Amino acid sequence: MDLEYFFELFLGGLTRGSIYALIALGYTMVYGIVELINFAHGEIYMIGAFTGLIVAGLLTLLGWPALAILVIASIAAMIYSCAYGWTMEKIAYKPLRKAPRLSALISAIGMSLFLQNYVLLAQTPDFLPFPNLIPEFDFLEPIEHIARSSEILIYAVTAVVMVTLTLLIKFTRMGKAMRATSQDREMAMLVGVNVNRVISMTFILGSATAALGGVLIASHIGQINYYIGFLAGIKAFVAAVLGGIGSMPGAVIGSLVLGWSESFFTGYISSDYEDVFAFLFLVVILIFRPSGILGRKESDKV
Amino acid sequence: MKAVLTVTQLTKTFGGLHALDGVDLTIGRNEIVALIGPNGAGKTTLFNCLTGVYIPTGGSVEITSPEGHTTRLNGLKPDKVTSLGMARTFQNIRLFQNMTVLENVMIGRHCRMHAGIPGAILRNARTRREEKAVIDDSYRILENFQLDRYVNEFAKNLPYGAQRRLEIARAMATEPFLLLLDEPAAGMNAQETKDLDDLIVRLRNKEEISILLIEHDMKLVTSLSDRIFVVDYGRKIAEGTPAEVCCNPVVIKAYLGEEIDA
Amino acid sequence: MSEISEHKILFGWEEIKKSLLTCIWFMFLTFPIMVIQVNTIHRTVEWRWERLFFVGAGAFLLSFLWRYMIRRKEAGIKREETAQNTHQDLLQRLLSNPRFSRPALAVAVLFFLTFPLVFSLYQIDIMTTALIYVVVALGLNIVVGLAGLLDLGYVAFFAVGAYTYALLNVHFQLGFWICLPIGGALGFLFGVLLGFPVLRLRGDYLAIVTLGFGEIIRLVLENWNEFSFGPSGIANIPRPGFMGMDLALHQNHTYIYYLMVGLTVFTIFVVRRLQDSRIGRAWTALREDEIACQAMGINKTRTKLSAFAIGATWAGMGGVVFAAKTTFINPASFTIWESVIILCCVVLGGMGSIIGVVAGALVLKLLPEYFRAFSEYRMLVFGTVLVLMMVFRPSGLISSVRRVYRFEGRNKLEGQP
Amino acid sequence: MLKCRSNKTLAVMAALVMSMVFCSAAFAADTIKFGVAGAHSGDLASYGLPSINAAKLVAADFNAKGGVLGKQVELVTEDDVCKPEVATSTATKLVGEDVAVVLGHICSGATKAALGIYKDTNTVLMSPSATNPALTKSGDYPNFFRTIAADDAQARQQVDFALDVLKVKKIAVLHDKGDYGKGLAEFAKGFVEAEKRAQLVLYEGITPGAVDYSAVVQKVKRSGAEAIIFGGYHPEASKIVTLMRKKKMDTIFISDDGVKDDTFIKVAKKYAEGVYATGPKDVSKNPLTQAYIEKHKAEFGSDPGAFFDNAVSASIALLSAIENAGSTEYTAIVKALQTHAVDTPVGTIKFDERGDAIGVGFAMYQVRDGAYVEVK
Repeated sequence: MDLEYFFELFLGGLTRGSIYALIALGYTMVYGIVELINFAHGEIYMIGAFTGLIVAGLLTLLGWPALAILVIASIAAMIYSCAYGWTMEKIAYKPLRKAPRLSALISAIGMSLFLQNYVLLAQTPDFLPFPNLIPEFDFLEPIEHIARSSEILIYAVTAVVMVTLTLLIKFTRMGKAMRATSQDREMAMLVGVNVNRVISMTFILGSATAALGGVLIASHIGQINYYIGFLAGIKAFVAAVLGGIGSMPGAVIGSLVLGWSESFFTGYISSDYEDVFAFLFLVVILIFRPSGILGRKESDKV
Repeated sequence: MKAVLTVTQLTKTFGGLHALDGVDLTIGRNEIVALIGPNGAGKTTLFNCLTGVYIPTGGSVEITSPEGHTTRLNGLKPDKVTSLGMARTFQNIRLFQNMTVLENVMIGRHCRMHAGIPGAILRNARTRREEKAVIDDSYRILENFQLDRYVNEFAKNLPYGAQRRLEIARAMATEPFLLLLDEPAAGMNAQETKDLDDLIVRLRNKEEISILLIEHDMKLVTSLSDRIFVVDYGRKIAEGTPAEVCCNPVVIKAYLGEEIDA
Repeated sequence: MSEISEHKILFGWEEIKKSLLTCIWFMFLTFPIMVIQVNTIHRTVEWRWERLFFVGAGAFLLSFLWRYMIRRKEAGIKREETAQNTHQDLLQRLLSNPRFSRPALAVAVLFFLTFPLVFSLYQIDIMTTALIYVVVALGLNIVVGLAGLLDLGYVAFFAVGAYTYALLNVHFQLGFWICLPIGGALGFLFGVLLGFPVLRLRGDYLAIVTLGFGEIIRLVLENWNEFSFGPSGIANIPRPGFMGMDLALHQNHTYIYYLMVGLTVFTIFVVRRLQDSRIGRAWTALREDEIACQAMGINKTRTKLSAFAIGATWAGMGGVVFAAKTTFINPASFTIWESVIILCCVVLGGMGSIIGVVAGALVLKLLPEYFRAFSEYRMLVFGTVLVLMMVFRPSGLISSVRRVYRFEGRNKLEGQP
Repeated sequence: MLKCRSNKTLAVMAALVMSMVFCSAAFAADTIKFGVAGAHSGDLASYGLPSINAAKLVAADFNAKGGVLGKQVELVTEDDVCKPEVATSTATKLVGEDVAVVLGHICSGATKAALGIYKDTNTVLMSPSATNPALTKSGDYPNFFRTIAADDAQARQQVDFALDVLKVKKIAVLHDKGDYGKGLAEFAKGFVEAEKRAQLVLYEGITPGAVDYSAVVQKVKRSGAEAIIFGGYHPEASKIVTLMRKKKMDTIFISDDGVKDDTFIKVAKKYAEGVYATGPKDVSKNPLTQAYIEKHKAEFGSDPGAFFDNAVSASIALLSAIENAGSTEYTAIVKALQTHAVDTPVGTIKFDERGDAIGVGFAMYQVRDGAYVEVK
């Protein structure tokens, strides 16, 4: 019984962690290249979910099959989130490239507030049910009480996204340009990297990841409103910092560690102080490893 | 000659890399010593170990004040080191860019002041006196460094040479008996270098301090220094007067093929 | 010269083409969310095409303005690069000119002194709230503006102050005047406590950890019913009495108002003195360059802690007045958005500039009240303003000016702010 | 007038502003001002906006009949976004405009903050939705009334239902850590412990908005609870219920007013079946209720929102009280509210001395075939 309980908490933590990771990946990528806490990243996730909801809602009314809707809604959500991410970068961040970090952060907070209220006013402040687009596969029936198909899909997508992004950054031309930009923007510019394009690309990739997460997670949870992005965004950010912000595997590890610690804390102690524990955990980790679990050690150049 | 700085068997490793490997170094009262070596030889690392930015892995660093107090510096924080009487400048200029020139120097006086928070709020007679004295002293220092016409200018708006001088002025404001200069002439033209030369000599003569400098400009080094230390791969490879060091075959070998800004 | 010619062709064909593109892009961008409303509950779809037209027209016109502003800004940066410390914009010049600033100050003093005699209860009430934010924002200004430590959990200290008064009053019937210094002291203590673990962290890591601390305090207040009465909060907190008298509503509001004016003046007085002192310079130096700062003999730990703690003190005192004025507090008043709003007061007003922060807090707290009719759009506008402000005027409404010293010959010196 | 001499411009300015502030009041002195306060914007607007509509409809009816005390009723609406600190400003603004009575506020916290000001100015306040028991039970607010029953009554109903009807032996109490949810849960916990007929096996708060509740659900499973009493709103409730049913747990789910909302059924779909929730007594058979719902549809083209019936009732009760009292004087209104029963959508009500409407209470509902049905 107790081992089973442990295992169930473990799986719950894995779900939580994977959800955080899908959002944290984009967070950490943008940070790694632009060194900006993109506070509005959660909002991009939310916009992705909303676009997915609208598309899925339309197609459901037309009576399409769930799997087709899932694919089309995800693609639409990714396109729109990318467009939002790109536009956001052009308006709110690009003019601030040379400004102090704090200015960019405030601009990001402003963007986050704007997007939240834009959706609140244009759509609704209430929770909307999200159609369940992830089919319950028959072959998963026997283990359904342990892990549902939507959970398994989230695990799989998280893993695939992480591997893809890591490979993309390691081996493609664009990835090399990204790494160069993150190391030294001026230098990258000198050797002919189009930094503006690299940064735009970073935002587009990060937004696409967030949108994919948005549709999957919303479909798993079953409801969305304009505020989901902020709450999830904060947790994802904590996870990214925990793992060492700027590092892709770090984001996933940080998310999983956060997910598990919350799950076990809730399971064995109390969910009353679940978030308190999450934040304390972050503080303790950062005190002993000031740049997170997998973060590069930053030392001052003197 | 009495030593003000004694470094024995100083070692610093980063992971497996020996940035400093058993360096010995002494500087006497009122002496100018130059530290030279190829790029990446460990010169700045040595500075950082001396001033507390890095904690040395092994060996010891001791300074002796003019009053004769000897203090072991290993593991002390940079601010403590400065208040004990060793000040430094930086290779890449680190001024307080958005503060005025005068304020930069006033910051240097920080560790010689005593006003605390209550003093700042109540602004009692003692604090006022201290504040007035600091402004006064700082202005005088600026005059000495011919920076007085920039008093209220932002540090970032100063010409390059003046920024270098301001860094030295700021360091001098901490009232050191030992001054560490990290490539003070880097990026300067011939005239500016000449002025710097005069300035350093004047500092030594007037303020009676010892100076340790890292420099690539061999002309400046040979004209200024009493002794030269040469380091390479974290080790001292030669030591002596400028004339001795210049003809030392080991030194020539270390520099061979190296591009230096001499 | 090219700038001028560019200005001339602001309405040329190229520009119109650009704006058309922007217009089409935004119509595409906002299409699903603005136009389609799918109601998944009633399974209906509503198409709101008219909105697309507004978005298009708005984007078309605003894109001209945007490009014009960006160009002006870039020209401005070029000018600034060659500018001197003495270069100031019109507002700063006016403020530093005694012929303007003295009468302006006199008018301001008179305005604030006669305010309750002239205006209604409601006006007094919102002005008092605004003044509380002025004090708190000035405190945060020490941390963020002067010492450059980004604190996203500042509201925690505000909560500490508010709960100090509320709890001490509930349990020990302590009065407002005793609690005010206790609130400040506890704020200071919490500043030190929370400051210690985060000293090693810098920049963004500091931001997220302070955010975490802010949330921790709020969550503890929410969960620990036995201590804080939980989410339902504490009601019936007494307003401050005047020499033991119970005052009527209007008198009481007037009284709190004057009390707040006094506290504000006191805060400005103290912050000004701190800023121009040894410790104030050390804070600024720490913001500019930590390494160089230490090399100048400044104790990083102590300096950072003092900034944290002194900043928190004002939040603590502000919190006490807040509790006394609202007469009811619950943890929901101390969310991260409150921290963000206080931070915005500082940044929008002008980091490091006292008069800027005062202006920022007044504007941010008063304008929403005067635009109650548009309250739906309040946060939308707020977000937009934040972005625009950062893009076009990152130094805030009134940017800080370094103290200028005049030396007339040797030893004859006179400091002038 | 010392200040005028010393600065002319200021005096002129002040005069201008003063005239702006007071002119609106001066023009409309012969109407009865009916204040409506609550969350009219932001995320909680959906709870506050129906009360404005309700007040509009009721005021229009009274005005059509010739007004109250021969004067026309004029609405003064002010937003408090459900924040205590804004609510005090809202209250001072309404008080400054000389409102006779106020309908509001919507959230308990904001109501508590604002009440101090209404109390000092002898203004009667009636809330359609603030359910915190202390508002009436503490006796601190003689000027406060409400047309909704307090949380403790709701918790009582839930616990009695679980013990007497369902006869469960192990109960878990969960809440969303919020003002409303935790308040309810505290009462439920207290009642369960006092009754001693069932064991309280788990008492926990969940984090609203969290992405996943499986850990809590596992904990409920392990605790062996036969029933969950949940205090909170429908978004969290539907997540928990869905998760439990998918994990093949058949634990009985009993919740509150915040869950007795059609959205809950629409979101949780088939998993909502069998869920119990307390809610205001069913008044849909009352002709007055039906009449006002029809009026709302005709006037605003949509179904009325949350607390609409309660808001209509409160508006009727307040305006009738002024009429019955024959003046807008505070003690007269209070007396009228306590002595004269009036017909409202929530029944024929008058108020007890603490301010609760007599006869307004809760009933238990269950989701059956996709709709809430009252459990007899």
